[in-house]
Amino acid sequence: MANTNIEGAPIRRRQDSALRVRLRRGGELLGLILSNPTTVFGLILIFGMLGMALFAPWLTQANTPDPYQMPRDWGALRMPPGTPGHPLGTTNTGGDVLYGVIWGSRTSLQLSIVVVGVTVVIGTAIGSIAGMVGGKVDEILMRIVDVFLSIPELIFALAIAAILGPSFTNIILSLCLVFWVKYARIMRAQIILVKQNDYVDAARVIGDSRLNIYFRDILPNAATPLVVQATLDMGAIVLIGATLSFIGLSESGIAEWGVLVSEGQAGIASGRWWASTFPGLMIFLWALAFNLLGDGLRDALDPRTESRR
Amino acid sequence: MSISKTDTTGAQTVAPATIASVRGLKVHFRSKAGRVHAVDGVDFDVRDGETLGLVGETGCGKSVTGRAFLRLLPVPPGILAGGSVMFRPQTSCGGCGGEGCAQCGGSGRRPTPCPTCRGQGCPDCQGTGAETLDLLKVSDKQMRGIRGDRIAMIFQDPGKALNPTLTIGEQLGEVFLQHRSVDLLEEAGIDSGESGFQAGALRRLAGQRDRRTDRMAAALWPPLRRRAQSVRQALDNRIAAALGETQIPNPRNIMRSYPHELSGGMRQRVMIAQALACDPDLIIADEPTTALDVTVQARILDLIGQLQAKRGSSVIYISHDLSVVRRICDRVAVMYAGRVVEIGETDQIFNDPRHPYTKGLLAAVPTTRTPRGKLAAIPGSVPELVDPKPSCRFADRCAQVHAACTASDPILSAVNPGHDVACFLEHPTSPKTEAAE
Amino acid sequence: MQLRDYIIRRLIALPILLLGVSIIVFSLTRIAGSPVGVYLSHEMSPEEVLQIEQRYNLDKPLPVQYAYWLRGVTQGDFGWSGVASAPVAEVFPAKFAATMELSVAAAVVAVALGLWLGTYAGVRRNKMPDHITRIVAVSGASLPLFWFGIVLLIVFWANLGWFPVGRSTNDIWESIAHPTGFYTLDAILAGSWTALMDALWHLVLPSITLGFGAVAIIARMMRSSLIEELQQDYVDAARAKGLPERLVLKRHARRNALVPTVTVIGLTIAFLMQGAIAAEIIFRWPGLGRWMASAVVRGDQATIMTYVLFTSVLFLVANLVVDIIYAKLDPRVRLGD
Amino acid sequence: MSKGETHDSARWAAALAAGLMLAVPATAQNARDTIVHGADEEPATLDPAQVEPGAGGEAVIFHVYDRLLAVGPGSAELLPSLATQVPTRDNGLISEDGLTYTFPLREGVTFHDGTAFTADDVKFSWDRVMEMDLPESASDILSDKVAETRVVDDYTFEVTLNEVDASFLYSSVLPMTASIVSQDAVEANGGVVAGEPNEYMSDTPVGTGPYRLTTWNRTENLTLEVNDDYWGDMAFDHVRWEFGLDPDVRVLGLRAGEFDTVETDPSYVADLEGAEGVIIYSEGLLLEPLHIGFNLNIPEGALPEGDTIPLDFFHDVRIRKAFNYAFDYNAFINGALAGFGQVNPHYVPIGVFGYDPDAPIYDTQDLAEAERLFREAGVWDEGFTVSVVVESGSLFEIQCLILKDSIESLNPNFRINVAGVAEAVFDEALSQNPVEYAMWAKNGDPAADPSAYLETYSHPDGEWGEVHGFANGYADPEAVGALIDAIAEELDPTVRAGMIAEAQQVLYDDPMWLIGAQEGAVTAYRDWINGMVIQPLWPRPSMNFALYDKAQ
Repeated sequence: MANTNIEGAPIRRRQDSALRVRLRRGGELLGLILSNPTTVFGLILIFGMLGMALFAPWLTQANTPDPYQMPRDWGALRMPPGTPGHPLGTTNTGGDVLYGVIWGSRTSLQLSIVVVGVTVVIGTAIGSIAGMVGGKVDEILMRIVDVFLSIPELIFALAIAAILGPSFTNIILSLCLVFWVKYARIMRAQIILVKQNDYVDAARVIGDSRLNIYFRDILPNAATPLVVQATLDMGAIVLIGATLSFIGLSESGIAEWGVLVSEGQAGIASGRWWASTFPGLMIFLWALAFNLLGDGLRDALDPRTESRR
Repeated sequence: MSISKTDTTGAQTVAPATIASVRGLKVHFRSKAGRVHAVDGVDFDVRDGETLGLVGETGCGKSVTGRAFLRLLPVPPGILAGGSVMFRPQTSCGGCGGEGCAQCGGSGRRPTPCPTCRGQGCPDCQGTGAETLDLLKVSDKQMRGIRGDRIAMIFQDPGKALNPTLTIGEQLGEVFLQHRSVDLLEEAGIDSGESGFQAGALRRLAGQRDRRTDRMAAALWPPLRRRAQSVRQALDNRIAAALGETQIPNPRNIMRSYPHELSGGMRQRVMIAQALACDPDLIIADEPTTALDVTVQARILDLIGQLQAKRGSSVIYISHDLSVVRRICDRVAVMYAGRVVEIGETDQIFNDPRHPYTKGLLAAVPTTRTPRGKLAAIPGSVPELVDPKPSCRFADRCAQVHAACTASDPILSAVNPGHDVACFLEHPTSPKTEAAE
Repeated sequence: MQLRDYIIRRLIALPILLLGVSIIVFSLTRIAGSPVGVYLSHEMSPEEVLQIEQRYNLDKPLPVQYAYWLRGVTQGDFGWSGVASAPVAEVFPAKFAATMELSVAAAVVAVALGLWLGTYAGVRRNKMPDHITRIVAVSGASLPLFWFGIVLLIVFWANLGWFPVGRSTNDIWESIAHPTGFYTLDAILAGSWTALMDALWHLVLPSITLGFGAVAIIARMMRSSLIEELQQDYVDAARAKGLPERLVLKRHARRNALVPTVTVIGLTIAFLMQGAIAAEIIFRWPGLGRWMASAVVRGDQATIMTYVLFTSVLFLVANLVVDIIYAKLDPRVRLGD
Repeated sequence: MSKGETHDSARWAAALAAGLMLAVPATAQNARDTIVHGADEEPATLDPAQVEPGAGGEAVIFHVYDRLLAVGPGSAELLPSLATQVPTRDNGLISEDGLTYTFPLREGVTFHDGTAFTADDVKFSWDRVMEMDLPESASDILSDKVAETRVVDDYTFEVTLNEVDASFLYSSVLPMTASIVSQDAVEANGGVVAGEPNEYMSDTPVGTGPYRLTTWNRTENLTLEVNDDYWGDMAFDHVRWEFGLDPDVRVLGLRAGEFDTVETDPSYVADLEGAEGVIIYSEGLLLEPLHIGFNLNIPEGALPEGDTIPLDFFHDVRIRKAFNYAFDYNAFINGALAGFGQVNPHYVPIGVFGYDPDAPIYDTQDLAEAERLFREAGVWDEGFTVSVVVESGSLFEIQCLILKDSIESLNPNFRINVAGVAEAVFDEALSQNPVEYAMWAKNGDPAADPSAYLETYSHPDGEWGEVHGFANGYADPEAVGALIDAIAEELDPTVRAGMIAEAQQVLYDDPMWLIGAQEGAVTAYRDWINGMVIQPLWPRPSMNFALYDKAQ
């Protein structure tokens, strides 16, 4: 089967020690990334949203005791944008949409960092074991991976989250359980490729320990596609997480974009467009930003696309 | 091993006809750094029936020059910046019907009369009376008619130049469908005067202009299907014959296979069969043997030579392999950095090189007479061709560089009859400065 | 390997993979809790709960429960759907038809538009249409489907009133027979122009919503592989033969660019199945996705299991079909390597 | 009468609009419309012996079967149905000892299959429910009370109870479980097997009701046709129930005119207000108070992670009262319920016998009093965290959010976690004994008699009292228990009312629940439906289609 990720771009296989070489030429890489206006746009968006997450307590009055809960104004339900005190309006339960938009960036950041962090580590570990050890271990691990891969990601995550019960923490957990598979597969394929390189043989001939070879020669060279994929997933995971929230797997009342979109959709028929629109726009911008950055990174790190430019 | 060479010694005295002449050809590429002058004022003629070698290092513009004949340049970023490629298509000789006679110098073909002056000579045909087309200016439609029919190309790597997802037969057949559909219909016994849907559909099918309805009708409607099959039959015959001519065994089987199922040599034979299918007047062979094993190379070269001789076609042979060029070419043009620096008879170039670059190039080729360890390399490398200044392009690598070389451009001038060189060492008195583009 | 052997081998592997999937999902669901909840109401006493557990063999050890479940599945018994208040197997066909109708519509839109757009942009590389396509592609990959649908609803339904929500107008649907469950087909079979228009009219917004993301994926892949193919020698070789540009594109470049695109089209099956959940929620489409969403929210284990199993089957079969088409399109491909 | 004409032309218009040239019934008498109803829940079964109280099946059973007695719109007064008289002491149909009830039956009634209705059918129906004793059904409402059933003659039926019960007629004769099925039909199709559902009966109801079932396409719709041989007042129009529709779909369908009636609740009022042709109608209150339960019987180590409360947290009456004072009733009733609601006393819903309008109730937020009580109980400084389990996405969850906001606004050290879970998980959690959560939110089950509520929700040995260990919390559990027992046995209304008023005061001082509101009975329908009424004692308070006339 062809080796492609969901965006449809083939996973680039590279045999040279490009990452290391390129990291040494870090400035050049940065220049390459910054030379692409769409990537810069993505970066600006990312900084904007990180800023929003960082400065959330200063941008709005944090809800006490739990700032991740929407502040609910039970006396001002379903207020349109422009209402004093509620510039973007309120939800069906009186939640301030602006508050949700701002604090939602924190929830999303939390979601994407935890899921990407955990799955990259697990995926790298398992993919590395399969690729390095090979043989029976590889065979067994890959059969497990095959089984995981026979269920579409979102549906698998949905099923797990459903079983665990509706809460944002469980969404994070279910995404962690599903997403490591992808990284394990990429990592294994990379390791097998990199292992064939001469410098790995050379290190082996010198008598380097296997662990040393792995950390010094193999891992850094195998990591490039993982970095790109992880960047793209920073956006994709927020998308999927928000979808799960939208379906109803978050606790209600939490300041999370997907929950807000879901809560808002009931009022569309009565002309209450705002509660869904603003948080949804944020999800879009978040995913867009990381997609742009990810594409830019891929172009910059991949000699094939670079030469084609 | 006998390499057939077209006998041009007799023709020279009577000013051999040129089938194509390139004048001031300029091809530029747009890049981030600026305009790359890949071909920057190239002049040469291709004489009727000869094999002209176009040699030079990688990146000197020889392939681009060859492709300019077919206007096969990526546009953008390639720009045809100036000059002309005049081409005189030929027809079968009226005197001998293609058999070869005194009238046509034994080649069986002669120039097509100029349509403007009916062979009398006029400005359109530069007074030659032969139809003369500027390949850089003809319409796209006319160009398509020339491609594959009057001028054909053999690509460097047959593995890449054949479409991996079509069978050999399907690909080779396209040439006939494009240029010989009338013949195919005739061979299938379809009257050219016939009208109606059937005839229309058949004509479209035989010319690759078929519509979905035509294909459906040809598949489902028995009378049409039968006749379409006879066209198919005629096409298959032609394909098989073309393949057979390149000494491919079992052509009917090969037709049905895919490129990846053939060896490199076989694939190049297919390419050659495809190029020669319509008896072109001019064949551009772009390093046709580079991708092949050495043992196969010689046989492929032989084959090209034989088929060329049989047809009397001219060949532009693009290569960096001097030994091959020396063996098969009548004349050689040496290119450097987008310019022809020296052109002449093969013997003249190899035995009496005048340009320092040509000399260097020849010195870098090992021969049986070269002593061990004496192989000379030219110092430096090909200059960047981004917005060049008016100077000799070879100046910074030339051992004999002097003031004039960096101040202006040398132009090609004769040093011997038929032997031109662009170098101030040979023409110290007549430098010509070209205005910078 | 022979294509036939390959298919046979993959078909043998299919049930084994599905068994793996079912074990994973089954153990996950049962570890988290018993499915007895769907049969209960909150005022039942523990004794009554036990009685119900015995009726459905839920008091047995886990592996035995799995065996019971598996036996049920082989006999077409997928359990009781608490959400639909009916056996899963009885509810499934109608919901399946609804989802398939929507997915097929979306897929047709996505494949046709995606290929066209990708080709259009790839041929005009770095020109305006290309830039627009790239923007469409990137935003398509970033756009939350559920939000996109809601925006369409706000504009075209709530404000302009051009398109309806739901699957059909009740009266019209009740007026014709429905042998297939595909409303468009049923309308055609019934010869009712009104019903057909009604069914199509209801399809417009959801299929655009569902198809948009897939358009982006397909167009993006088609564009990049077409650009890659257009740089190949054989394209120039085709031109050198005198082929008109139309044929060069159609017969040579596009055909080969389709090879990698087909893989992506196969992946969009999964994309559509996933997207259908959100699209069906938003547009009140009575299909599997909406059912699954309610099942998820209400803890309906039998439905969740069936749905996961079904999507796996669909996904694996789609992948197999893609492999076969792949092999048909590209004679170089040797399956099973 | 011009009704037939309008029907006809409406049909023509509909037929033309659909582009179909269907034959239109010629006679005006037969020109019945079909009321299209967007139902909330598809029936799992239509067998009275299997149906769960409150399930979607009850509403259909209500229309297809009859019971011995009925209640009409407007009041909770019992009316004759298959029985020709309502047994009372005065008419002598209740024996002197209060244990034997005699029902004279209606003659000339036939089942939908054409067989005649007799006392044998009544006895068979009741015995059947008790013998099958299916766990999901409410069979115990009969078996707990009935000692013996007897056929006196073809048209007289007699029941003897175990003990005197003031609420017997309401609690056991009225519910759908007590529907009268055709003995012939059951015996011809599987008979009665203890502990096993009867598949035939679950989708083939044979009753005497005003409607007969014509088709049931599972997951899609169910059609009821007017029973032309009905013994009572003939229904006007046929009814088609559409299933599988989420609340918002029903709301949209109603706006679009695709449905004539839908089931909805006050939280959707905002989406229907102002919609053309839609009438929002409210009458009285549902008999299902929305409450939050306190668990006084928390098992060791069972609380969700993060909960910091001691196991005896709610044993302290001050804390229970503090919760009752802290809750923002105004936000719940005027916000979430759109004004359709009222708070009822503990634990007698408004509209039930004995409800005392002057009884003290917690109906306004009093944060100062809540703070005082929390301080007094000694939890103010340390604070606490407690989870409340609730069905996610429900109205109850909103109630929990309001509780959360109310309590947390008091003191930053107070934390309420709203643990939203799936419906099935919630049902399972609440069927545990003891319940493994400190708090939960749901609604009470409707009943017509105050004893049903008091025994279930307030008696220390009652259904919830036992599970939640109310005895650990009441200042004097024996006294509370004795009072409630006495209310159940007291047959004199005035005395009984006085006792109930006393109970309301006692339970106000010693609350075991937090009652957020008694939800208003709200329905929404198209303006072409005439005769809309609401009766909270019907399975679905606004659904008695036999009374509705569609005049489109």
